[in-house]
Amino acid sequence: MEQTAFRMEARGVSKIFGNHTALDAVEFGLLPGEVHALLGENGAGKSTLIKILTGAYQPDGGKILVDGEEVVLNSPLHAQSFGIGAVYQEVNLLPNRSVAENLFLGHQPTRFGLVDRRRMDREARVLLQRYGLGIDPSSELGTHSVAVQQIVAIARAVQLSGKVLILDEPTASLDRDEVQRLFEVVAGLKRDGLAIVFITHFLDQVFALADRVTILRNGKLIDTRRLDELTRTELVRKMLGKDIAFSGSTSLKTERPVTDVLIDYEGYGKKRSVHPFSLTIHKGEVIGVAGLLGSGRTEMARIMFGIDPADQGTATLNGRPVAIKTAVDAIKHGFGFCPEDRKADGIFGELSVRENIVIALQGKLGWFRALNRDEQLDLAGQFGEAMDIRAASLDMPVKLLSGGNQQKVILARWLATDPAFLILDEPTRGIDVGAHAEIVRTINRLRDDGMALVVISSELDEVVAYSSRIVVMRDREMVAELRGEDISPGVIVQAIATHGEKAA
Amino acid sequence: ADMTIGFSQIGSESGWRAAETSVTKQQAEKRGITLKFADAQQKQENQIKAIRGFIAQGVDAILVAPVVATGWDDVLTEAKEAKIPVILLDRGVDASQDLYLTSVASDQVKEGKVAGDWLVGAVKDKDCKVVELQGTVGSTPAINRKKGFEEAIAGHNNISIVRSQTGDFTRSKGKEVMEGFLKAENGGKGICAVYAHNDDMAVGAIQAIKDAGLKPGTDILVVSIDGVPDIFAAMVAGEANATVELTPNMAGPALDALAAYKKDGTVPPKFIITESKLYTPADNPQGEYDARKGLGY
Amino acid sequence: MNRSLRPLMATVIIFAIAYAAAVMQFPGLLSTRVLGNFLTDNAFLGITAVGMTFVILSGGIDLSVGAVIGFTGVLVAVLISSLGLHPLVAFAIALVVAALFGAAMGFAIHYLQVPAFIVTLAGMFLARGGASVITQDSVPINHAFYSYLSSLYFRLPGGGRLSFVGLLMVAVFIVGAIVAHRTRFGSYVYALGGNTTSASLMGVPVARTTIQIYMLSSVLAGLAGIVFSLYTSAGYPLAAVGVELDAIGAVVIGGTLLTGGYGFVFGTFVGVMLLGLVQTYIIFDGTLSSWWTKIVIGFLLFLFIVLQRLVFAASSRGDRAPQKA
Amino acid sequence: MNRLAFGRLVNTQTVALVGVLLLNWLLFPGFFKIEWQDGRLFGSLIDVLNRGAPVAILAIGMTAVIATKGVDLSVGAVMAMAGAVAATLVVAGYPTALAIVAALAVGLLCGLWNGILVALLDIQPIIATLVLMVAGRGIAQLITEGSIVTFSDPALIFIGTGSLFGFPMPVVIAFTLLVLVTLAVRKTAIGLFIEAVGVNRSAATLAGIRSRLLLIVVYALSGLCAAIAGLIVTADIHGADANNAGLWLELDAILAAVIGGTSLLGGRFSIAMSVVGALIIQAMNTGILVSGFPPEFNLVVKAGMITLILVIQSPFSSQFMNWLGRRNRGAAR
Ligand SMILES: Nc1ncnc2c1ncn2[C@@H]1O[C@H](COP(=O)(O)OP(=O)(O)OP(=O)(O)O)[C@@H](O)[C@H]1O
Ligand SMILES: Nc1ncnc2c1ncn2[C@@H]1O[C@H](COP(=O)(O)OP(=O)(O)OP(=O)(O)O)[C@@H](O)[C@H]1O
Ligand SMILES: [Mg+2]
Ligand SMILES: [Mg+2]
Repeated sequence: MEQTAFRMEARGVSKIFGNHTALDAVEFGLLPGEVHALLGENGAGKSTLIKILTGAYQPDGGKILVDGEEVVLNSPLHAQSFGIGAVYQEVNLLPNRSVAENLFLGHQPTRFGLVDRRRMDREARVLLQRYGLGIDPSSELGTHSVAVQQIVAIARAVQLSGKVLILDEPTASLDRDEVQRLFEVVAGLKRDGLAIVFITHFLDQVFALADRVTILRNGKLIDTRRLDELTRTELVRKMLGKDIAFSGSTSLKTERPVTDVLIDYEGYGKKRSVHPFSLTIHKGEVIGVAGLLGSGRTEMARIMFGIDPADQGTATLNGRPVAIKTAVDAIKHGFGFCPEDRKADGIFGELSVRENIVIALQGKLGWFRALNRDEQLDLAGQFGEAMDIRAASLDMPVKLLSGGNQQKVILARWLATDPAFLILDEPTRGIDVGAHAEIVRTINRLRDDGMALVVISSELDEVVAYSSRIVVMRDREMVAELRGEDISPGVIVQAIATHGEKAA
Repeated sequence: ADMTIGFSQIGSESGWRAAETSVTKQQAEKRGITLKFADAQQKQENQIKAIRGFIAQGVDAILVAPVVATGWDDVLTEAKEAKIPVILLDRGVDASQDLYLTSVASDQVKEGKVAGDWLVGAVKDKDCKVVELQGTVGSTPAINRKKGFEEAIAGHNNISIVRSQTGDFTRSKGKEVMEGFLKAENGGKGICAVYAHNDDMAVGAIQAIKDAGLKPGTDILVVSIDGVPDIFAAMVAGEANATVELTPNMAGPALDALAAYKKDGTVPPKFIITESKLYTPADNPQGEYDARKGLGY
Repeated sequence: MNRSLRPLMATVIIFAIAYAAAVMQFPGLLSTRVLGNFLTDNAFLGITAVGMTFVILSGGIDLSVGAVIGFTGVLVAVLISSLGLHPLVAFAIALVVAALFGAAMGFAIHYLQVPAFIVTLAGMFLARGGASVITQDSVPINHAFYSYLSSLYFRLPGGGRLSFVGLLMVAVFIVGAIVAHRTRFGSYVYALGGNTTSASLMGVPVARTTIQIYMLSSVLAGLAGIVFSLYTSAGYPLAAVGVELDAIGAVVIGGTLLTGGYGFVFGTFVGVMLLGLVQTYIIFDGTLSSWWTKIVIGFLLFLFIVLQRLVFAASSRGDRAPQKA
Repeated sequence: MNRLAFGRLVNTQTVALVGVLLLNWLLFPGFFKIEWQDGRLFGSLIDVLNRGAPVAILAIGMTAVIATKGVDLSVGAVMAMAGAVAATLVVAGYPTALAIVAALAVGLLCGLWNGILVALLDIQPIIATLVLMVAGRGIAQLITEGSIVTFSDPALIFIGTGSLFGFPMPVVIAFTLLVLVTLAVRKTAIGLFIEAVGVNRSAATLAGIRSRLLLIVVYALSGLCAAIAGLIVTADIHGADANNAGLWLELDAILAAVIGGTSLLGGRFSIAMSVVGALIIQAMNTGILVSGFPPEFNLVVKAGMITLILVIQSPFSSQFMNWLGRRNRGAAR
């Protein structure tokens, strides 16, 4: 029996999907009481590694050790019995069950062999309070926003993990406060001696939280280091294998001359959904939308795009009033929309990357002007390249791509329709630093080409980087419009907070 | 007297069944009886429900065309306790005889036997390979009609059943199965006769024989059971050779027996067996066709 | 109100209205006799539908139940009548056979990843075919214990009967409801119906649960087969043809979503009663021809689902009302 | 390119079909014998095609429906209705063309009805189409009053028993329909849209696909196919048998689509493979017919065959084959 200090260890772990080697003899060790960041580009193999560590996948080579003993984890349930809990990248919970049941599934408190609902709800309430979530534990999970679900998933994993806690991009849909709270919880767990794996694309968070980092590239282990031995630039170079310029944080917000108005929403709103708002959007302008969780940003976007059609107010496009009652109407007028919930509303998992890219353009062309295979390949190749989509083949099912690459596919889909107005709901969620910079660059480029964009993001730094103007949402109401000098994270936070106090 | 009678019919799986339903309604109407009709969609459980429903409504008598022979004791006992006489139509049941007033039915084994006897007489000493189109697997008429026919040809070594498959009592399956038989028996050259458990399948088989370039009725003899109008039409055309009639008028004798019983307590015989009459082209098929056309087949 | 309770409420309301309307027309429908018959006559359907509820909640479907009813009936009849076994022994054997059959289907569904629709369709052919291979005839069961069980009932005031099989069905519903809503197994069933991938990542033993679900469905269908054989004192290979559609209908009318994950066992009970009500109403009416019977059943089915949607839509209005601070 | 096209023909479905046909040949040596007689082809193989045609036609529509994550249980009843309408009209003396058009219109209408329930009222397909499955047969019986409406109109009969280029009409019709529908879905964007709606309806709507309209069109196609199949079986027996026409054929059609590789969860579909699936089912039925098994074994044999085919097709067995292959290669090294 080999003795190591590692709580959990992966030795020479490999995973092969078809002809694609997702992990190639990766070594990974976790010490008790550390936060270990697992970094890498989209598709580097991070999620695959943690699925192996939690028994969701079986490795094709190598072995797993827990407390120095070799184990074969044949299912997540089995892994849980070793005290290994995980939050997977895509929220993997049950939207049809109550919040409490999602927290305790498989471990419900029982009395006389029957589930004790009351106790379960009580315990759930206490548990959620640690994360500042005051929701009713008996309410259906699916009625809550992605962010709330994300927190529930984290609470569940923390609850289950006695030894190891794995968090795959837990902060992707959380706002600052939430992230802060999560960090406090993680710090506490760390003090209790848990080994914590943390995957994220936010380098700030890595530096704020992690003790050590492991970097993967193309399924290969690049390095494992203590974080204090590394600089930010070194880290990025290791991840990408090259240097990048931080275009995001360095881009200049030049005050742009106001050009033609593209679309003008006047008193636009929907009863029981979003209070009427007025917003004028010019060509070549990026409107950033900021706000707390559940402040109604997504709902506003859906109204703009006609998915939930407005029942009051008017929209004027290029000086002419337009009725946008369905997504089809919106697309006809040159709109595009990248939804926030990629899995549920964006991706056609079984269909190929190529089909996923051309589908919106094809939808616009209609049933009878079909793009033939060559045209499709052309388009998909062109926009796939523009977005730097890493796919073994354009004909592989898109569900096999890593999360970040799926996001790029959806962006490519809309760019292919050559839109005049693009609405992006959390476009950078789950996207690696390289791609993140890429998307920010793309947004800037599209703006310079004269496109109008509305970008919803919880990343204030990011919103600040590309927005010409920022609107702040609160309680489903547009409460502030910031421009020029006011566009800075501090002012935004203040805008949200001040109005909050006023409203309260 | 104003009488209300419940009638639990099996369903409407064939033209004959539809005719039985419409004849029963006619017979009731003729006698001024209110008929409560319940279609069981081929399910015994629905028939039991229907009978229970009739009992709950307090009808004066119940007619049942039972879908299977077994399983009637309990519900018939309930009817008896409620003093409602029950008459079985068309098929008998495996229950104590004091649970029902009478049973009006044909003798299905005899039907098969009559058909078989006709064939024995028709082929005399010649060798004859018969193909059989069975009814629905497991159904009582299919079992009995097969049995009767086999009894009739037993001891006649020149006649043998070479193939037997189910045609589900339907015209289209009858045609499909016959096609298969024709292929399997050397294009039909080896087949001397087809015996179908009902006329619908026989009509299908006749079409298959014609499609194969043979003459039904001449190259291959056709004998079947029921006596529906279309088989008489086929006889007129010389394409069918014999059918054994199963009268759709089971209700007539049943209602007569009931009327006598209600009037002065005359107890009818336990089994009223309808005639299994053989019809051949010699029996004025055109006339029979015309007589039956309006009966709702 | 809890969102998932709404379709159930809709069904209950519709049932109440329909029953009231029917009673207005035929006061006889209110008698204890009819009420007792409701339980007795629908016992085998109800028991089957409980199993079907679990299957559908998990996002699957079981087309084999009608055939399993037929098969168990025949098996029990042959064991008792031909082999002379005691009915209780025959019941035990039949239920074990049904359990194995269900387990095999669950195994194929999970491990071979063949859709449940097709596996259970093949299962239906197999069970039906197996029954007719055993016997083509209907086999009567004559055994003192059988007559005792089948004539076991409490008399209700007004001539109604509360039979053993009727009570058995009620018991199965109660146990079924407890298992579905109050045990871990039940929560796993809902989990599978919600999202199989999530469920497995959350540590639900997917393979075991799938196999157990189809076992449960087959065992309950087997039990229904026994009830059916008690009901008719016979085993018949063609018994209960098409009951799978009735059971699915009852489950769905009862407010369970066919896509899985939402629904209640009690809803299924109301669904079964609603189907029973339709049939009884048609019998009481007694003027519908064979074809009008079908048309009316189809129409009522249509009416129920549309009403259910309307009630559902009405009650979900104002769902996401803004909570202004 | 040629190799590619050939490669696409070699798949589990065609292998299964060939397997079943060979089995039939073992049971009945004359199985592959085809003769020319009275200006048309004759033989068991032709019977398989001819008898398989109605289910194949149903499967064409059913495949599209299933690809949208739906199912159409009403096709059997629609067949009965279409047949009943056509037969009653010709018996009443109306021109054949009118009768045929009326029957097709009935099918289309039924499909629209189903489509509206599914797409506009958002009713689950299995239940939405169950309504018509139950009521439709009743309507068909209402039209024929429960009897078999026999007719002798040669033009109508030709649809069922005539022949063109030596092939039975049903085969010609099924083949034409296969080609037309395949072209219609593959040469336009409809095929892609059907798959998109089946995989993720919400995403499809967001991507600007008119998913409701598409669903209605797909169910209408299924209804139309059912009407055509109904005309064929009615013409075949020179009569409309409302009680039995198309009874339980919906299950065969679904089975054909699934054997053809279309997932009941929606998404990828191949109409041609579904037609092959229908032929596999028919080859099994015909095999049972010519083999001379006692009929009580029919269902057991069918269940066994289906299980076998599905096991061969399942991802599990392809994984198993991969594993075998890898092991062998490993051993060779
Ligand atoms: N089930 C699968 N089948 C085939 N390929 C897969 C499968 N799962 C993942 N892959 C491939 O394996 C590689 C690693 O994917 P993984 O999800 O682990 O990346 P990641 O590092 O988590 O990326 P991201 O940051 O975008 O989430 C990708 O190229 C992906 O396409
Ligand atoms: N913390 C919370 N507690 C309760 N309900 C919430 C919470 N967060 C969000 N919700 C619910 O989800 C809805 C979210 O609306 P919407 O998705 O438009 O907001 P958003 O600003 O886009 O938020 P997100 O950050 O999730 O994208 C809210 O109306 C609310 O009902
Ligand atoms: Mg990942
Ligand atoms: Mg949002």
